[in-house]
Amino acid sequence: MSSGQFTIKQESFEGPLDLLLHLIEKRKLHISDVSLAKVADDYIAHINSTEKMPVAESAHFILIASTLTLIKSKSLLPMLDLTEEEQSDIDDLERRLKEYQRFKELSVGLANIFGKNPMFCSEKQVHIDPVFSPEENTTTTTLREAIGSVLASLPKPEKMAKTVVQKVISLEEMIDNLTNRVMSSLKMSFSEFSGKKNGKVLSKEEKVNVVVGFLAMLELVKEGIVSVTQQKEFDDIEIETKKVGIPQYE
Amino acid sequence: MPEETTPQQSNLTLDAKLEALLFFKGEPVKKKKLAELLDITGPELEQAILSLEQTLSGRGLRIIHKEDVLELRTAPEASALIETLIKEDLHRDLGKAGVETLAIIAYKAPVAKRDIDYIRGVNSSFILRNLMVRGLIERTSSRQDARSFVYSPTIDLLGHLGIERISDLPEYDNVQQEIKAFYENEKTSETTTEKVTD
Amino acid sequence: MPEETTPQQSNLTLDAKLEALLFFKGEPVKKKKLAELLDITGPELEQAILSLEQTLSGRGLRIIHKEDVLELRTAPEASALIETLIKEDLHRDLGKAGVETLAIIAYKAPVAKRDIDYIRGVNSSFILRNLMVRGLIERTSSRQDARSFVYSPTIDLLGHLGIERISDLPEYDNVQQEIKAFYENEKTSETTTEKVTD
Repeated sequence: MSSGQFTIKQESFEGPLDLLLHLIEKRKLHISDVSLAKVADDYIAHINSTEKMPVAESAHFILIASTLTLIKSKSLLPMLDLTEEEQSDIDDLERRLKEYQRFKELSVGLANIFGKNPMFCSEKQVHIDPVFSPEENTTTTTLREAIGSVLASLPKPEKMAKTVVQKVISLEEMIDNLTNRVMSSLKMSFSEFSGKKNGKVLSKEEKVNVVVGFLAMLELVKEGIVSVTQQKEFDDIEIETKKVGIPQYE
Repeated sequence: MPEETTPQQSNLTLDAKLEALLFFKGEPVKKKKLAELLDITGPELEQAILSLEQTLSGRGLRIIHKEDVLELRTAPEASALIETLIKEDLHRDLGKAGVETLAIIAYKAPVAKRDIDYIRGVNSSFILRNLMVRGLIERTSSRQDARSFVYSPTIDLLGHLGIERISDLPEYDNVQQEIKAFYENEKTSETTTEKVTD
Repeated sequence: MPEETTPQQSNLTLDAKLEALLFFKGEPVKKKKLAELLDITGPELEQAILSLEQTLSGRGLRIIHKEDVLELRTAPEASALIETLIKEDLHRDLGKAGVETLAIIAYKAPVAKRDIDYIRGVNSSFILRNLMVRGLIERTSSRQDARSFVYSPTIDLLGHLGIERISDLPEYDNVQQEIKAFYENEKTSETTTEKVTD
């Protein structure tokens, strides 16, 4: 089945798992690696088409995209050997989705009873006449200090995101990059493209680059722009142009 | 036994409903109003009152029945216990949360509970109650909206602080600016964080 | 007239005294404090609570019971009646993020922000703050590690849900079993788990 056109315009998602779950349930699938491979394209298309994504969020979305890419690539290229860590990322995603799905289900039950038959406390806040009883040490100075500490602990607008996001490259950039390089040298290897070194332990950022690159490559495969071959297991994946006329990207 | 009024409330007897109403109001309520709320006649109400009085006998609560009003109160036998409780509440340490809430009210008065909660990031119901019992703050109807309440320091508190008006608080204007900046900042950043919209 | 306090109070049973205290406080009260005020042991208090709960059955008031705190409130069956008296909006709308987060906290409490973020796959700072401001959840120091925080439902959340204790939530026991099984399963693959946090 082709990925088809899906329209989720105007709908908002509470993060990557919410989106992913929506896509799976929309196709009436159960959570499994098979269904995840099926919705990987939908997911990627969605995050690609979402323009106004806050930086912090897009990092979370891309991390999940990277796992989906692994799942999808394994289904396209069964000879692809996954590392233990990659396999566990996949298992982990499935488990998280199942847990999230369960809590979503429970949240429906909760929303159904919330405010339905509430138990009220007394409207009357105070049952006696107030008796003026300050603390001796309540002075203008202590109040000034206290308001200072309130103001100091106010939430600061998004400073968290940057560390996660720094090295994450946008999907679009990756696709452009890949397209250009495929055009210039008809044949290249995936590791050359992604910078992945065999046997070297990759940092998290590098890993994201690799999977995003891979994802981009798969996109091109799907669109018939390039074809991918792998001579034997563990070998590099070769990318080459299939068509002569590469569509022009803006 | 009283008849059922609506299916939803059918589990409760009339006197149980009466009890709930009096508890919720927490102050003297006119019998006429109670009969209206319960959708019953005067004699039916009298019957329910009698029945509730019987139920409450030996319990910790009593009905105070004065002419045309009713009120639910603690039983007189519990008065010594309540006295102890009141004393404790009046002399309990205000704690960091208490002093901070007091400071917000002092610097931002008159201020709605919603705004206090928002700036503290937690719900302030219980602290506000304690500050009121201690006569440090008072609650009045908001000028903008009679249905909502605002809190201000009491005259007694200003006296205790040795100032005549809240603008005599240290760095009053600076603090005003900072508080204002927070509310404005929050309003704009709220929409852009954490939600991904298509 | 009352010279001595003790004989006067002896007329009331323990559970009646408990009822009077809860009524007067009108907010959640710590069990520890109640035991102190009543000058009884923990087990004696539990006995008194049970007995009060029995007495209140079928009446207009109920006890909400959460671990170490109690609060006296109107019975859920009286809600329709009381709502006719409410002036302010009840703010029933929680939003999608709100209900999800509440469900995780209600069934998994006490739960760390890290775990909530992990289950939802997004940063929950904003929604947690929002729920705290509304008084539906509270943040306390973790028992395992005083430097980290955990979130739990408040008595007020139980009140909104119309349940007397957390275990009255739909499917509560099942969910506890599932969480336990899930956690054991998770442990085996924990080493390689990558958590998304800020």
